[in-house]
Amino acid sequence: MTRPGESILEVSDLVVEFDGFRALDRLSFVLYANVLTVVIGPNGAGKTTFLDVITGRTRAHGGSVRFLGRDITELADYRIARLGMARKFQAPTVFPDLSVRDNLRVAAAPVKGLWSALRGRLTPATRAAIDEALAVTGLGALAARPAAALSHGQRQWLEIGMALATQPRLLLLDEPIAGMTGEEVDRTAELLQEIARRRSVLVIEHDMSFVRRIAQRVCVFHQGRQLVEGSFERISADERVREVYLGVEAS
Amino acid sequence: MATVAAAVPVPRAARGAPLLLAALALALAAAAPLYLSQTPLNLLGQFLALAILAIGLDLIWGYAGILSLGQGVFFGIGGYLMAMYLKMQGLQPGQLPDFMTWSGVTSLPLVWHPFESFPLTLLLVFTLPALFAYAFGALVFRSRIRGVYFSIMTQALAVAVSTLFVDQQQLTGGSSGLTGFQSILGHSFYANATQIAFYEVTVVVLAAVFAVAWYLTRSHFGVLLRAVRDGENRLRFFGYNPTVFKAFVFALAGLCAGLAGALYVPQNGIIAPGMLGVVPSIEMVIWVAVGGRGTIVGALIGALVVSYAKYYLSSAYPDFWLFLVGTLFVVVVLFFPRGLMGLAELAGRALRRRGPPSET
Amino acid sequence: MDAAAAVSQLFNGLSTASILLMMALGLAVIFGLMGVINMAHGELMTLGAYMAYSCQLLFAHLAPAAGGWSYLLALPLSFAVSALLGWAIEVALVRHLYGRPLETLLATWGLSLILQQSFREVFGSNNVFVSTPGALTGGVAIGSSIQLPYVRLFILALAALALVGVFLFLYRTRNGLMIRSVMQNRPMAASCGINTRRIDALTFAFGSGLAGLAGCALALIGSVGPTTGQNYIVDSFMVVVLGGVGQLLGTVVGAFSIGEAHALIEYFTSSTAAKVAVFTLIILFLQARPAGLFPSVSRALD
Amino acid sequence: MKVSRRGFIKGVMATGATALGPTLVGKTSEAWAKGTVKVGILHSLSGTMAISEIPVKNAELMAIEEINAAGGVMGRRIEPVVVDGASDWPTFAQKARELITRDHVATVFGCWTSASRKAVKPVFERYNNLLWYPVQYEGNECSPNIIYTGACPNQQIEPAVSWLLKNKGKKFFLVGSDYVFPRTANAIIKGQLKAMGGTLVGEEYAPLGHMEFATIVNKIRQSGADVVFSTINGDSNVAFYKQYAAAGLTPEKAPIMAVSVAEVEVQGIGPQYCKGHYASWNYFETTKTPTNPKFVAEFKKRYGHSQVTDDPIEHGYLNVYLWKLAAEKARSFHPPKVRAVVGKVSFDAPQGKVHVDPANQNMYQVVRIGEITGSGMFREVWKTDGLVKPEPYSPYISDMMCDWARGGLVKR
Repeated sequence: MTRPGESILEVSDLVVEFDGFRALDRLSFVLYANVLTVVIGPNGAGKTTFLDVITGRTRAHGGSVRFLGRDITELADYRIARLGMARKFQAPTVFPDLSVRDNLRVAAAPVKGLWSALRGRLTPATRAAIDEALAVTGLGALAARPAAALSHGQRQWLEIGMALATQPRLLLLDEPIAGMTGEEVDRTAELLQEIARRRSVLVIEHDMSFVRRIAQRVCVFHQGRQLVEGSFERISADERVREVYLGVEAS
Repeated sequence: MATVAAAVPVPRAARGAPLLLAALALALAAAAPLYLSQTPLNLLGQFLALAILAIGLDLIWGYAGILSLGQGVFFGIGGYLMAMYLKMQGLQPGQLPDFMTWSGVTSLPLVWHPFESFPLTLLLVFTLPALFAYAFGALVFRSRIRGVYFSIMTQALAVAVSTLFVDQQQLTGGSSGLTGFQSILGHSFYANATQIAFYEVTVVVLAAVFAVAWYLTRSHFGVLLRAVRDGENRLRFFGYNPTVFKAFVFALAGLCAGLAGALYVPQNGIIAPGMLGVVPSIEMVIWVAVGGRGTIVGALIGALVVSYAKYYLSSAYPDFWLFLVGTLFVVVVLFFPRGLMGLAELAGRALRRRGPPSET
Repeated sequence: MDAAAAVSQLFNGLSTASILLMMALGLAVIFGLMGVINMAHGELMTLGAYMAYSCQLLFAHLAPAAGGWSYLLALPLSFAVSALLGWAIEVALVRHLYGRPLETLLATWGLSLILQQSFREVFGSNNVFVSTPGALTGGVAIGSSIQLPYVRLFILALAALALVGVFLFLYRTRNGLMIRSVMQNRPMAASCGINTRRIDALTFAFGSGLAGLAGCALALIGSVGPTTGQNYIVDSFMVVVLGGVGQLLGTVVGAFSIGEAHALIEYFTSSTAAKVAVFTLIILFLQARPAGLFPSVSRALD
Repeated sequence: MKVSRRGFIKGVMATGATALGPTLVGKTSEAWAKGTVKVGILHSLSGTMAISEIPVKNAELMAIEEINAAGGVMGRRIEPVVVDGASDWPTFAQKARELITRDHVATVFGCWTSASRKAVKPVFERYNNLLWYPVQYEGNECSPNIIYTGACPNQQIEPAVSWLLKNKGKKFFLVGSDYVFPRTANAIIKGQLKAMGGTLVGEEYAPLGHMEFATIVNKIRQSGADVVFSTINGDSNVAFYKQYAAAGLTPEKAPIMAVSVAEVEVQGIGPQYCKGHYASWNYFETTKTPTNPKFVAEFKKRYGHSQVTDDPIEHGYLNVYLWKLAAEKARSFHPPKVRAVVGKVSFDAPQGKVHVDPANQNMYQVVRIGEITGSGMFREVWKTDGLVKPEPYSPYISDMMCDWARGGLVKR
C-alpha cells in the first residue's frame, strides 16, 4: 500500500502529436498517492489527451509514463487497467443493456480472463465489492434495472461505482459532474472526498467552485505542458494562470 | 396480499416453461422418423443442421454484435471435410475419387490422406473450422477492425475462399463440388437406415449445441459478450482484452458452422463452392434476423422457418419468390427488428394483459 | 514481361481502377456520411447500364439514323434515374434505420434481391447488349503490339470527370459544404440549422447517381443483365475499406492500388490467383493500417 | 394460464402441420394413373444460370403443350411440374428429390451446368428415375439414369479443333471459365493438338462471372495465336468479346471458336462484337431441315419475335419428344422400361433425324460449325456428312468407355 505523499504516477517529457499539432509538449507531471488532485486548463490544453496516454488509449511519441514504479508507456490499455488504474470517461459510458448489478459485476470480477468468465463463479469478495459499490453510489434499489433506464446523474454515479468496483489504486475522472444538477453535484463532491480517503484520485474539471471544494492539489495545464501546480489558493493567486484563463473568474 | 401470492408462481412457471418446451421439441424432433416419410425427414434434417449454424451466428451477432457475412466459409470447411471422407469411402485401394481422374491426378494428394480415417475426419471437423475462425478472428479483431468493416472483411473472405475452392479443381472438385457418395462406415449411403442415423445425429448435436449456447449466454460470459457488443472499448478500461473474447466466440460460431456443414452434407448429398460464397452467407444472417437475434431460440426457429419458406416459395412461385424473400427481409429489418421472438413476446404480453390482473 | 506488355498491363490496371473508382466513389460518399453500406449499390449500377440500353432502344425506334448519339443521352439519364431511385431508397428504407448500420446492410440486401427480380421482369432474364458508339470503336495504336482502346480511354476520362465532379460538388457548393459539415459533426450541424435528413437523402441520391454512371460506363465493356451489379459489388467495398473513409484521395488510391495489383498479379499467374491474392493482401494490409490508407481522426470512444 | 398454454402449443403444432403440409405429407397415389402424367422441369429460373436455362424451360414447355394439343402420350395429358434450381447445386439435388418422391414425376427434363447434373445424378440413381439432359458437356460420365442428348466432346470440340487446324492455323490459345467443362475440354484439346500437330501457345481460366478480360486479351495478343478456343461460359462472354474487339483483335487476325456461345449468347454480347467468329454446335436457328422453320416460328410466336432459338433450346425440345416416343414404344411410363427402349426410337428434330445410342445413352447427331453474322445468326460453314456416334469418354484423355451392353463403365 502506498502511503500518502508517495508518488504513484510519474510522467516525464511526454509528447503526442496529431497531424503536426502538439497536443502534449514534453509534459512532466507527478501524482502523489491518496491526494485528490485536480487538473485544470483551458480547452486544448491536453488534459484528455494526457488521460488517453496514461491509460494506453493513445500512444506517446516521446517520453515515458511510470505507474507504481513500472514503465507502462508501451503497455496495452487493458493491461494498464489490470495494474489498478480505473477511468471514468467524460460522457457516461456504462453498458446500457446490462442491469446495474451486471455492470458492476463486469467491473468487479477479480480475474478478467476468458476462462474465469466461462466458469462464471461469483466469489464472496466480488459480491462484497459489488454490494459496496451499490451502497456507495446509492443505486442499491435500482440494481436490477437496465442501465439504460437510469437518469444522467445516476449513470455518472454508476460509472464511478464501476470504476471503484475494480478496486483501483488510481482513479481517473474526466469531468465527473458534467450535466449534473446542483444536488447531484453536492452528492458527487461528498462521494469523491470519501473515495479519496483510501485511494489516489485524479480529476479533470472545469467548474472552479467544484474544484475549490474538492481539490487538495491543483495542476494547471496549458498548451500541452504543466504550467503551475499547488493548492487552490496558490493557483488562483498566480498571474500566469489568470492570464491563461482570461475572462474566467478564479477567485 | 392475495394478488402478490398469485403473482409469485407465474414467473417460476415461466422460467420452467422454456425448458419444458425445449424438452418437448427435442422429443418431437427425435421421434420424427416415426411420423415423417423419408423425403420430408431428410429435408427437416438438413434444416436442423442449418439451425446449428444459426445458433453460432446468434452468439456472435445477437450477443457480441459481430456481424459475419462469411459464415458460409466455415460451413463449407466442415462440409468439405465430411465430403472428403465420404468420397474416400467405397473406393478400391489405390483408386482415386472420380473427379481427380478427370483432372489428371494420378496419386492421392497429401491433404486427402487423413480422410481415409473416420476418427481423424471427426477430429478435423471439430477443430479445423474453429481454428480457422479463431485465426482469422484474432488477426482481424487484434487490429480493431469492427462493425461494418468487419462485415466487409468476412465478405472478402467468403469471396476469396470460394474462388480458391473453384480454382483447386484437382483437390476440391472445382465448381461442381463433391457429390456422388456411395457409403459410410460400410453402410449404403442412401439406405433409409443410414439417412435416419444422420438425422438422429443431427438432432443430438443440435440439442447439445443449443444447451451449450443457452448456458453460455446466461453465464457471466454472456454478460461480457453483451458488454463487448455495447462498449468494446469501455471493457478495455476495466482490464478486459475484448480481442480474446471476440476471437473465442467467433471460433465457437465457426465450430457450429463447421458442424452444421458436416451434418448437412451427408443429408443433402453434395457440397459445392457456391455454398461458401457471399449470398448463402448473407442468407444465414437473415435466418437469425427473422427468428430474432440475441435469443438463441430465435436463431433456431429462424433457420427452420426461412429455409422452409425459401424451399416452399421457390417451388410454389418459381417466378417471383425472390420478390417475396427480398420483401420479407426488408420488412423484418424495418418493422420487426426483434424478429419472430419479438412478435411472440408481444403476443404473450397482450395475452397476459387480458388475463387476471396478477401484476402488483 | 517486355516493355509492350508492361505498358499494356499498366494501362489495363488503370482502366480496371477507373471502373472501381466510379463504383466506389458513390459508395464512399454514402459510407462516409452515414456510416451505412448500401448492398443495393450494385443494382443501382445495373440500373444505369439498363438506361444505356433503354436509350439505345428508344433511338432505334424514334431516330434510327441518330442511333450513335443514344449513348450521350444515356450518360446524364443513368445518373438521374439511379439518383432518383437512391433518393427513394433513402427516404423509404435507410432513413428509418439510422444508427443501425448492420441492419441497413441487411435491408438493402433484401432490396437488391427485389431489384434483381424487377430487372428480370422488366428487361427479361437474358443479357442485353449495348453497342459501342461508332466514335469509340478502335483505339490508339502504339507501335505494333499495343492498342489502347478508345472505350477504355473514354471510361478513364469519365472516371476522372466523375472525380472532379465529386470534388467540386463537395468542396465548391453549398450543399457540399453542408454534406461535409454533417459528415464531421452531425449533432453540431443539426443545431446550426442544417436539415440533416435532407442532406442524407441528397448524399444518398448523389452516391446512387454515381453508381448509375458507373453502370452506364460498364455497359460498354461488360454484360448487362439482372445480376450484373453482383459481379462488382464486393470489389468496390474493398476499395472503400482499403482507402479509408472520409477522404476522396483514399478512394482514388485504393481503386488505383487494387486495379494495378490485380493486373500485375494476373499477368504472372491467373485471374483466380490474382483475385485471391488481392483479397489476402488487403486483409494483411489492414493489419498494419486498420482504418485504411487515409483514416479520418476521431476522438469518440465508440 | 395452463389452458392457454396448451392451446398455444396445439396451435403451433397445427400451424406447423399446415405449413409443412405441401411437402411433408407425401401423396401415395400413382400420379400417372389418372389421365395425366406428371413430368418434372428442373432448371435455374433465378440466379446466374437463369439467363441460359429459362429459354430451355420454355422450349420444353412448348413441346409439352404441342404434344398435349395433339392428344397427349398414350391418351394421357402431360402435366409439367416446374421447379427452380436457383443456380445452386444443392438446391438442384433437393428439388430433384422433391420431384421424384413428392410429385412422383415419370421423368425429368432439366439441368444445364455439369455441376447441377452431377448434383442430381445420385438422386436419379437412388430412385431409378430418368433425367433428360439437353446441353453439350465434357463427357466422362456413365449413368444409367441420364439421357445425354447434348453433344459429347467428339460431337463438338474435336471436330472444331480439326477444322481449325485445317483452315485457320496451328497455334491455339485456350481460354475458359474456371470449372469442370472448360478444364476437361481443354485437356482433350491439348491431347488432340499433340496428336494432330498443333501447338498450344497459352491457356487461361477466369472465374465464372469475371468481367475484366483485358489481361487475358493482352496475353492472347502477346502469344501470337492463330486461333482462340473459348470455353468461357455465361455473362463473362460479353466482356470477353467486347474487350477482345476493343483491343484491336479481329476474326481475321485470330478467330475465336466457341462451344458455349449460341444465338442467345450472341444477342447478349451484341452481334457487332462476335461477327466473323465461330461456334460449333449441332443446331443453329438457320439450320436447313424440313422441320426447323415450323419449330422456329412456333417458338417466336409463343415467346416473342425477338426470341431466338439455339442448340440447347432445340435439345430441350427434342428431349420431350424422344421421351414421348420411347414411352409409347415401351407402352409404359415406368422409367426403367422407357430407358430399355430409348435406343429404338428416332425423332425428326429441328436439327434433323436423331436417335439415342443405347450403349451410352448419348445421342447420334450431326456436327456443324457456323460463322456469326452481323444479324446475330450463324452461317453454316461446315458440317459432318452424317450422324456422329457419341463418345462420352474422349480417347484423348481416357482409356475408359461407357457401354451398358457390357455393364456400364469399362476399359476401352
